[in-house]
Amino acid sequence: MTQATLIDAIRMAMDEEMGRDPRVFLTGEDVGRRGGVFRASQGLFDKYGAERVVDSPLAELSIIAIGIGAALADLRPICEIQFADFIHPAFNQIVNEAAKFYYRSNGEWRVPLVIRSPYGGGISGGLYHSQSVEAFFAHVPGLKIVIPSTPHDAKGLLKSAVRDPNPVLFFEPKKGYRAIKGELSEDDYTVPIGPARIAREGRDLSVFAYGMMAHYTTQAAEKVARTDGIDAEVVDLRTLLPLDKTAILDSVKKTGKALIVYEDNRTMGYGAEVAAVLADEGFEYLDGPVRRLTGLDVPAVPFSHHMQEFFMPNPDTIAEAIRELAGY
Amino acid sequence: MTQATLIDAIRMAMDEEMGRDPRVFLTGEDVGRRGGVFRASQGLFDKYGAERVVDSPLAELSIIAIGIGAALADLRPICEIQFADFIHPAFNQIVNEAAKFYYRSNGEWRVPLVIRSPYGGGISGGLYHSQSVEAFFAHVPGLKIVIPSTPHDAKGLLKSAVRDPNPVLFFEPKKGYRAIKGELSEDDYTVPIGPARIAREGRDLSVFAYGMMAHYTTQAAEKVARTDGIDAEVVDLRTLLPLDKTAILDSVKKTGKALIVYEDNRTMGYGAEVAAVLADEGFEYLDGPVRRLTGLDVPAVPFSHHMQEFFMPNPDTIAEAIRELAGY
Amino acid sequence: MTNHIVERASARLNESTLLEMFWGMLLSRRLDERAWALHRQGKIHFHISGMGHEAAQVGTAFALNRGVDYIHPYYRDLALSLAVGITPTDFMMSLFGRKDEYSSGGRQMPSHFSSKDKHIISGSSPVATQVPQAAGLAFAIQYRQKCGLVDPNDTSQPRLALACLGEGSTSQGEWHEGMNWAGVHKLPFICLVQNNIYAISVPLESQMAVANVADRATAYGVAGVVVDGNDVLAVYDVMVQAVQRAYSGGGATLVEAKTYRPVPHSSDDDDRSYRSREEVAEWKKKDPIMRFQNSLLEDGILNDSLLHDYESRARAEVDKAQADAEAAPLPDAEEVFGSVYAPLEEQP
Amino acid sequence: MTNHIVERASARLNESTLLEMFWGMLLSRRLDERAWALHRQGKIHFHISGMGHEAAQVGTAFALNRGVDYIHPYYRDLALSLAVGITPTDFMMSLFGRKDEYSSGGRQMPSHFSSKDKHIISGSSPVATQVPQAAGLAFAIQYRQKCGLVDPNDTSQPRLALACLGEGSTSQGEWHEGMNWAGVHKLPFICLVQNNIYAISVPLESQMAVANVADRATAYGVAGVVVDGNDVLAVYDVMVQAVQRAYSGGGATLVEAKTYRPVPHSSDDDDRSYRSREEVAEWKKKDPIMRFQNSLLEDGILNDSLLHDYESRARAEVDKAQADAEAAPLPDAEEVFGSVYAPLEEQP
Ligand SMILES: Cc1ncc(C[n+]2csc(CCOP(=O)(O)OP(=O)(O)O)c2C)c(N)n1
Ligand SMILES: Cc1ncc(C[n+]2csc(CCOP(=O)(O)OP(=O)(O)O)c2C)c(N)n1
Ligand SMILES: [Mg+2]
Ligand SMILES: [Mg+2]
Repeated sequence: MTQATLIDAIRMAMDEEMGRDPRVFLTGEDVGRRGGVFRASQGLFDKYGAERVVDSPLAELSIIAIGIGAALADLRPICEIQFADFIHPAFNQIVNEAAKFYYRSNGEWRVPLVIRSPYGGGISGGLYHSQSVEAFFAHVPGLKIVIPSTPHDAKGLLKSAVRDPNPVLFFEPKKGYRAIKGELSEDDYTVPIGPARIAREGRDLSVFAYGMMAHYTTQAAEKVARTDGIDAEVVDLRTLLPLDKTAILDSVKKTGKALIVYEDNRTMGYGAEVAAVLADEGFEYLDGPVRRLTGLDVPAVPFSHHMQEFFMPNPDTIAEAIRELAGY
Repeated sequence: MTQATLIDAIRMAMDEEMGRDPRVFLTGEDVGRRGGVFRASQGLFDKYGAERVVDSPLAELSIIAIGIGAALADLRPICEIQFADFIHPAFNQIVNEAAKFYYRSNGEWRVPLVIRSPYGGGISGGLYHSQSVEAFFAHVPGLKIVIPSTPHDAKGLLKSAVRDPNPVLFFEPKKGYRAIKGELSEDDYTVPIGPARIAREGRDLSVFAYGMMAHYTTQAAEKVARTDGIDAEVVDLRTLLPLDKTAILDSVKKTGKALIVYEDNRTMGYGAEVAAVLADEGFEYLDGPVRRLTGLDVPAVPFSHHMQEFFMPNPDTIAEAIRELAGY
Repeated sequence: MTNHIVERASARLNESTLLEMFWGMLLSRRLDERAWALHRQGKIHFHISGMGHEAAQVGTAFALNRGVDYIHPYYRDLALSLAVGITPTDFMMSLFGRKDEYSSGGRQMPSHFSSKDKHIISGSSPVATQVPQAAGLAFAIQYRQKCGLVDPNDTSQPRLALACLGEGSTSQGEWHEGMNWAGVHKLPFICLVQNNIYAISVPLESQMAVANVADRATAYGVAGVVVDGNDVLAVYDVMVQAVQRAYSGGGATLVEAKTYRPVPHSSDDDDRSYRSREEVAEWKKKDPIMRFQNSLLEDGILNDSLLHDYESRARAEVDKAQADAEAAPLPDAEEVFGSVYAPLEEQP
Repeated sequence: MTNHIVERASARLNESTLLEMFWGMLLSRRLDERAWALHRQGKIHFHISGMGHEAAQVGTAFALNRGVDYIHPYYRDLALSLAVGITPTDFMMSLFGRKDEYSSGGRQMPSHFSSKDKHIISGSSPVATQVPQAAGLAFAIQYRQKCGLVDPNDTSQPRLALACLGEGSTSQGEWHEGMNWAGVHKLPFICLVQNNIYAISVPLESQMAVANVADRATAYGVAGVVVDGNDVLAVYDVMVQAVQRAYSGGGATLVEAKTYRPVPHSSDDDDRSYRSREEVAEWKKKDPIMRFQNSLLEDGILNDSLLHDYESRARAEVDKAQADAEAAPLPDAEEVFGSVYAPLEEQP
């Protein structure tokens, strides 16, 4: 057990899985000598060589398609998309291909593929280095989507992703790469894909979040506990697809109120589905409206400082939303 | 006023707009001599010539990108994507480019572009000729999304789309191309993008739908009115982005109950947003859970008959869902 | 572009192999004709045809290690798929969307060939997606060899990947990116473009500004070859070279087989709006099956009675396939739910 | 690939134009250097540089009808954008993300050039998206001419579209599809590839299996030219030909300017992990500004005192631009909401 950052955990997971299984390889732009633009694969090129840490041409759809082909041939590719904003050229390969192979072949052809990509705002990246893209893919049965918010989960979930026989999108809150720190075990453990994690138990209301927002929400919940005596339960969804409905419904059954926090723009963001599930299956538990605190409905996160900060929820605005709902 | 089909209305709208404005042109696969695989542009090649009805190479991203470039240069392109299932290669151009030009240039560069595409199941098209794709794009501020369900609306909305200074996705329920008939005026009228249409007034519950499902829902509502005395209000959303929140909230304020019908797969389908809006802003009006009747959460609509039929809602299953909710 | 056939590999084919090739083409054609007939009779919803493309496909199949090398076909590849082991009954089951249909359990439209067993990759409808995926399969082959996970000479292992598509589909970015990987990594990869000069209604000159698709090979640093796609032995010859190149670490080849589609694009199409009847009639004279048949007859390898036998056998196989498929049940509605996710235990 | 310069258009350039070109390169360089300095001082978040690329860009700009022809630049095109009319203050306002910043109101990262007035199209960060869009601009030019909406010789109207990108970005399907339209429709289009042999850390040979990007022109039936991108007049010469081709209906040209990036990819990069200091030093000797400066000095067009004036003027302009930008306010947070949709009245 050591203290480590989110990106350390991701690197350790890749390293361990490459060490464990010679079929695991990494490809993407600048993943080789450069070790990735965020240094997620630092050292792996030297350790495993150019055969297994492969600098791709600058072309995302083929990064994914090569991964799909290699996965069909029973390798275990980890494909890095440098920024989630650049995953869109590969949309067809992910949605029409990776997600549908197993179904379209009636269970014959599997695509054990991991797609890793940093996402989210707050790093002065402007419109094209700040996007959240999970909502698009959460609409696609056949994919799994994982977003970790702690080093422990990041490592364990990434290792599960590599071992999963299905295509897994693994989105990493880049603002947290170095900002989020926590305990990290060097053991060969996994964290299962699927179950949400109760980040903080509480009785007054439930807050659902993931990624950087799960981190912020936990901070906000601690704060309102101290300052306002509000006891918020924080549920870190961790896996977005498939959604852990039981965890959501159980929590709201207990608290009667739900707030969903995501930094993506509001309309049709992931929280829409969480809200829809609650409005249907959780209706009888609800003592108040299902609130969403979200990024703004503008095309993307602006570069300039004030606009960027205003776009995204933060611990203060989350605390405020908790107070408002608790007082409903 | 004549009786006409949905596809007649679409053809008439394009014809009129091309006649009105020499900047309007059509491009896409097989739109020229062939008149489109569904014959939406039949006759236009002969009438307006190869300059204005342009067979594109087989490459969707460039169909859209050429449209974007031409729109930036102040032409009025109508780009046809042969089947909505094939829009995914153009995802990057639509989401990162068309949707963001106006915002990213602080209002300098506009993209007055129309993207037309047939979508939806029920025509034995299997996994790749049956998809609904509106949910992906409904998450993208900067786009407008229109889905007509009557010939009158199809013509009026398509003409509005051509005249709109923003990129408009115009999705056409292909099962209804010839199956949906109605009054069609030869006047130069438009139907505004934005407002929903009350397809049937009712007091007992509200049903929200669009496209083929709006058509089916109206049938189902008439049926339950006769057989069960249930008075359902049917709201044809018509414009998905921006969503007509007022219409939704007003209807549920009156009826207290909401059912949302869409043929796309359930999770993160468009109805999730409608449900989320109701669960928040409409919470105090709700006398029952917000139900969704939807396509199934499988990767796409299967080819073989029974599976295809089972995938999609139809007037009977909609009637059943209305009864269930009315009885809540 | 290299197009020098130094020695004709086909000259070494024995009579029985030549007849096997002929049989493969004939069977595909008769099955294909039956599909059109079934559609006219309203018995099936949809057919998309490989007619006219049989030489390109059979010539290719016979140059491969069939059932072992990976192939990622497209919807016209009926003759190719039959040559690799799909049966007429399999195909008929697809046409009728039957339960337990071999490729997808009735989920996909017909002509979306797939068999894990025979190393035929499941195809989708969006064109050209198979090209970078097949480059990925070739990458995996090379990876295993480089990393010492497999012996490069083990003939029980796939040693190349083949992707097929039409000329129109090379306009897709997918094709460019797949070809580029094949070039950069010198992958054991073959891209077979079946150039029938139309993409549905769109003629070649509206599709690209080059005379030959194979001219595009230079852009990727791979070998490019144009071949008469109606001449099965000519196709076989260039494919043998391409296969050799792949097996020996020489990299990828782009093969362009020039051919024609004598029928509409699919059962949903009517080709009269975009091409003349004269053009179609002219091309039908170049029919690859008649051509091969005549040359086999001339060479005395085939004779009328043998031909008659083949025709009867083909009819019998097609009849039986149709009867079996018609008798088979449809999938239950609930089968729609199966196989969305592979279970965790089922680690491939 | 055609690379025959029959006559050197640059031979006809007068001294004042040559000096204007030099000034454009110098100003761009000094502004660029200041940006690096500001980043080191922690005053700005991000800089991505055009250093080393000035000759390719200024040689190009001077061959165009500047401010009229459409240009769709990429992030290295500082010298190009300045030559077309962006000011040092405009650029500084971007670096500082100021209110009323010219390109995007502070929404975009710096070096995302845009000006409707000057026919500079707003660029995004995803590489190569501008290529098929610029083909669309060229398509619109041709459309207006063909449909009689504009006089093809009206020099107040755009008569070609230029797209710029790096060599790595030609791996994208976007590039393929844009080039293909340009070829099929013989569009008045120029694609300038600034080949600096790296895409961030990825060297040319991991990017493509051809020696020259311009070798790819044949795949699209367009003209392809390789030029020394560090020689501003050589670039000008090939561009004049490309422009003539476009204006006269002769179709598109792919121009590859060979150059180098002497600095890291951006202020976020550290290039020591992927290239040697010797390699960088070697290339710096070929610096396009020093090269042009020496030749102008040799030819007596430039002299030390004039050079000194230019340097002072550049410093003054850069100082003033910085001061103005630093003094300007930041956008208000609420400006985040503006211009999501163009209002209906505002029909362009
Ligand atoms: C991405 C995509 N766009 C459009 C289609 C519709 N479509 C199916 S086949 C076809 C033409 C294909 O032409 P070509 O590649 O030349 O192959 P051919 O059918 O002539 O053998 C088109 C446009 C598709 N299947 N996929
Ligand atoms: C679609 C996309 N993928 C990845 C990136 C990240 N990225 C920015 S610049 C760059 C390298 C570009 O290389 P090249 O095209 O050679 O241009 P250069 O920067 O060398 O001038 C990369 C990978 C991006 N901007 N867009
Ligand atoms: Mg074809
Ligand atoms: Mg470069």
